Amino acid sequence: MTGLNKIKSISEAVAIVPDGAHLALSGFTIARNATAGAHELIRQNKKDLTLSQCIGGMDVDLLVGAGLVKRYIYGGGSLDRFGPLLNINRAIEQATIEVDEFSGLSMAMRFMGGSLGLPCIPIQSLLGSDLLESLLKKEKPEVKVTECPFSREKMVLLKTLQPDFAFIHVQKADCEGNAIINGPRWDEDAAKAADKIVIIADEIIPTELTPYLVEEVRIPACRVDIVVHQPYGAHPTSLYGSYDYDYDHLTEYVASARTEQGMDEYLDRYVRETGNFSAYLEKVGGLNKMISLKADPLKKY
Amino acid sequence: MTGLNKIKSISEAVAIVPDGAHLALSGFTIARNATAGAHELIRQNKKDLTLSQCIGGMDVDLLVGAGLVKRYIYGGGSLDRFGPLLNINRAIEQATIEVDEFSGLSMAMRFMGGSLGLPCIPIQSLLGSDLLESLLKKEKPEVKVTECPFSREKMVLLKTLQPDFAFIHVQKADCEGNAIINGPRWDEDAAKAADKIVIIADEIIPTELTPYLVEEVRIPACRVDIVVHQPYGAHPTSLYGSYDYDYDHLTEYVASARTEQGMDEYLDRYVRETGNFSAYLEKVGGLNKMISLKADPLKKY
Amino acid sequence: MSEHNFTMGEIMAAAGSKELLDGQNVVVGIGLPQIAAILAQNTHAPNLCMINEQGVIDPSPVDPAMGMADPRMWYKAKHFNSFIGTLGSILHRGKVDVGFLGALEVDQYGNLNSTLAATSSNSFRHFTGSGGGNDIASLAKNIIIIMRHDKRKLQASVQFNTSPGYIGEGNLRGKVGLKGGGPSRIITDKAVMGFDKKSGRMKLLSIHPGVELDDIIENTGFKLLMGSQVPETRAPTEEELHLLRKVIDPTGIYI
Amino acid sequence: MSEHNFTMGEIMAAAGSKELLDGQNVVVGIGLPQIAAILAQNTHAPNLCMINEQGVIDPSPVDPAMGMADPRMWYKAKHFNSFIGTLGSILHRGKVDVGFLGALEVDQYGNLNSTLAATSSNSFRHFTGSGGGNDIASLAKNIIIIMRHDKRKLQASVQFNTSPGYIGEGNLRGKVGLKGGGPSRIITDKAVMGFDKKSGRMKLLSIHPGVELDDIIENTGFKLLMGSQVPETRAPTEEELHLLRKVIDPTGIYI
Repeated sequence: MTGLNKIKSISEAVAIVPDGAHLALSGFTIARNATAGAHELIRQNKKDLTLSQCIGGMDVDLLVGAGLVKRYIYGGGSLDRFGPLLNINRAIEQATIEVDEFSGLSMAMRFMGGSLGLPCIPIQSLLGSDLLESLLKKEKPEVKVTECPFSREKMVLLKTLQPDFAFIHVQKADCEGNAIINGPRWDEDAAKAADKIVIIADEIIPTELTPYLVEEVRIPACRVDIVVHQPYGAHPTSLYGSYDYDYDHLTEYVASARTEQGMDEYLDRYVRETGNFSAYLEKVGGLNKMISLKADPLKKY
Repeated sequence: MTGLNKIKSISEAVAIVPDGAHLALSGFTIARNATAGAHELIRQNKKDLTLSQCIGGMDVDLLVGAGLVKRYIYGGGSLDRFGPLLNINRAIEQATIEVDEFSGLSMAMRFMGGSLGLPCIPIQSLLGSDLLESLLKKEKPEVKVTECPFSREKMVLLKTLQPDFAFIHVQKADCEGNAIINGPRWDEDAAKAADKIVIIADEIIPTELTPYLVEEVRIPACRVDIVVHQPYGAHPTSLYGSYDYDYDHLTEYVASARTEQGMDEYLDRYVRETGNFSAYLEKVGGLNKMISLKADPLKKY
Repeated sequence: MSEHNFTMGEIMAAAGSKELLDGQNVVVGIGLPQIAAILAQNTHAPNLCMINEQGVIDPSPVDPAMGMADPRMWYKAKHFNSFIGTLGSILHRGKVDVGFLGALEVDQYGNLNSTLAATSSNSFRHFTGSGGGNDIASLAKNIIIIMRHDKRKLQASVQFNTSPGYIGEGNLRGKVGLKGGGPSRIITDKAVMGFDKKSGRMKLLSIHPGVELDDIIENTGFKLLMGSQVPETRAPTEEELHLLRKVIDPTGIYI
Repeated sequence: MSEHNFTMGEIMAAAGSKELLDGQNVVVGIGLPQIAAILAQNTHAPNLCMINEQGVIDPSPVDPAMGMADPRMWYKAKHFNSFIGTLGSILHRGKVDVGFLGALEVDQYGNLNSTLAATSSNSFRHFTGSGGGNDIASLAKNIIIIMRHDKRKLQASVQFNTSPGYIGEGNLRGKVGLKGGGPSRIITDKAVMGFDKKSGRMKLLSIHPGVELDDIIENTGFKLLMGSQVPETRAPTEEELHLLRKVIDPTGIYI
């Protein structure tokens, strides 16, 4: 029944994020990154952000490289065979960010618990590892080794995560915010854990169509605060069923990110000096490039 | 890649259930009940079963009416406007079954925790209620009032549930067990909580088709042990997108269930004296009845 | 009541509708709650989102249904999920503004019984139980109770507290750890009631046109708080009556 | 090794394949683990189910990929979900039979480091971290580690225990509360190793054809347990070599 139009521009969406906020981005290595969201956060020069993510993606690597991040809570990550998350690794090595390093499932459980409004949730991995030891040594540990009062099994109680904002790139959404994610959905619980959800959709579908695609809707409008329309907004990462990753650009990114200076030049060239994401898309090859990345309708890449 | 054919008859599937087993059935009041599964459990006269269900359905009401159930763990229920769960209510009133009465969400959380292999999971409803008081008074309570070690909030820690078997009626499945559920999925976590999953599918799809319907697959084959093909197997309850509930038969059921004798006659007539589910379908009206219940492709009922 | 151009069902639907604000997330049951929510959508709250606990979000039903499990209630839904996807990641996450509940019994603190009723000193009848009721009562920001005004249903204390209101004298919700706001309104066929948040006791807010105060006192099993002047409940507008009769419930099945 | 008609990648893939049984649920990564699993599917284990941790179940990839996040790895998957739907309701539920893992470093107890390496007394390099590795090492029934046989990678103790094996002397998994079975095999380009379940220490099981025992001892940073006779690793069969070269990895990108 509802027909609220929640569509805003990416700059309006990012403008609501205060310095110091806790954000979750949708990226997972080189897939479905919230690149358009990350670029705009850099353009608006947000400060002292906390970022959380199951597995690191290029979107957060960009933010760390741009110096926006104070703390990063994640479960490890890379850019797959393109290379490591060079900015994140460098920032950890130089202690320029605070890092909370978990496993993939423990991050997912922290988000899932947060999405359910639970203050804590148990898990039975992490036990016996140095990941756990490091987390227990923190000033305010967000993990606690305990035992189940029923089975007496050992378990780790995890403090759940509720980011202030989630920026989630998806294939399709209607203007109310009903969001379709095709393919794996590593970020669904992080989205639902957040207090405010910003959906960045490659394609906006008419709300009349939503009931016919209902089985693909993963995040309901009633949890979504803002919808942004940004075609190719996950570039240079892939969007399953829509477009492939940009091999050339990812290769260029990793080469640039090897040094701080190279990263700074990359950010100047592709983010700071482009006033908006459309200008970025032009700079990386425009229409011809995007046509070349178009997914095969059967293979989905 | 896999091509394991897990298809068995409903009688073969039910034959693996030992007396005293803990079962979860897919029913929710008058929707998507595991009727064919319940009938066969009655025909094979299983004893001392424990049943668990988020919200009670006609399938468990049948089992309770047939005297198969020793303990029922549930979150309340009815047959919607057709009437109460008369057999279940009577058994509770006469203390012929042991009952653990929760809320809908606390049951869902117990199943979800069980599906994740967690021994316990917190919730913040139930507090301050007589549901909680009754559960705490049990000889071996499966709830415990505690507080979050991080936020110091009060919470109820729930022992999770892992039924031995789940009998889940679905719209479609392939022969490996990839199961499609359309519409709401109140039973998805109960299914995944179970040690062995029996999928009862109204329709078997070729495995080659599964990748094209992947966004609708809710239970992956790698968790499924047996697939049963039973058209109209949820009758007289509805199967979203396939067929409507049978108003006449549900009315007759509720009228029969008002007395123990009436229920016994119902079970004789429709279950015990019909050797199999096909004979039951003939008895309730056969092909003409089933055609009359066929769902409108747009309305889905 | 014959002098009025509306039924008690209609004034209850209108009173329920009035409590809902645009953009809110509302957990509804079948019948009057659903009618009230659809009326609100058709008047002042077009962006109200209806949530059915078993995993159905924002449907647009067009046919009368036999209950929440009737697929007629799921028509044109925009999201399907499970209890976890509704009562978990919306309700328990603190994102449900209003939950509508009914009950066998409600007491002076707004506690709800939907589980059992004694028939003698050592026997009882068992009813529907909680469903999502306990969860909604525990966790929604506001609870609206819609029920028949009957002394047997409005007792000083419930026989079984299925879904807590303010629990006991002095509003004990915080003490037991409940995060939701508790009951805000009780809408009956005679009156609209609220609660004194300090004591947690039920308070008469307005009386439906044509109903006498004595009638309410006589049909309430405990002492209702009330101001010196109790206003009359707002009658449904012509627009509301038109919508209820011609658009929302043309066959008169619910009201 | 030139006298053999197979590469070390091929014998590693064949050795990995041999460890897999029909009908098992296997969590695989890209590269050799995936090749080993596909080889098993094409030979003795047609009903093996491959699970990718980020939410992809039973895909049939046909093109070489840049990693697990490359949609080439998701081709014709039969189920999509999230970490919760793979590492949660399959792995943590106790339903993963085999998890394949790689690492920067493995120690004599099968503990894995994928997090960091010291470069001097007060500096270090940070690597990929856990991903699902810690969860898989903690919870799968069996772990198979595939890696290069190199002294720097096979040390007495890891610099950082990202993903526990048997932790320390005497198999401490039960003591710390880990439910999974721990590492069962380490397959390198020189040998296949297992573990003595009592002490938790690594044990040499077989040496690849053409590799000398001294070569293994020299390239292992701790004392390997071994029997008096260490057999030779089974060479890949003609059928396996045909499948690997013509069907599974025709462009030779992985092996």
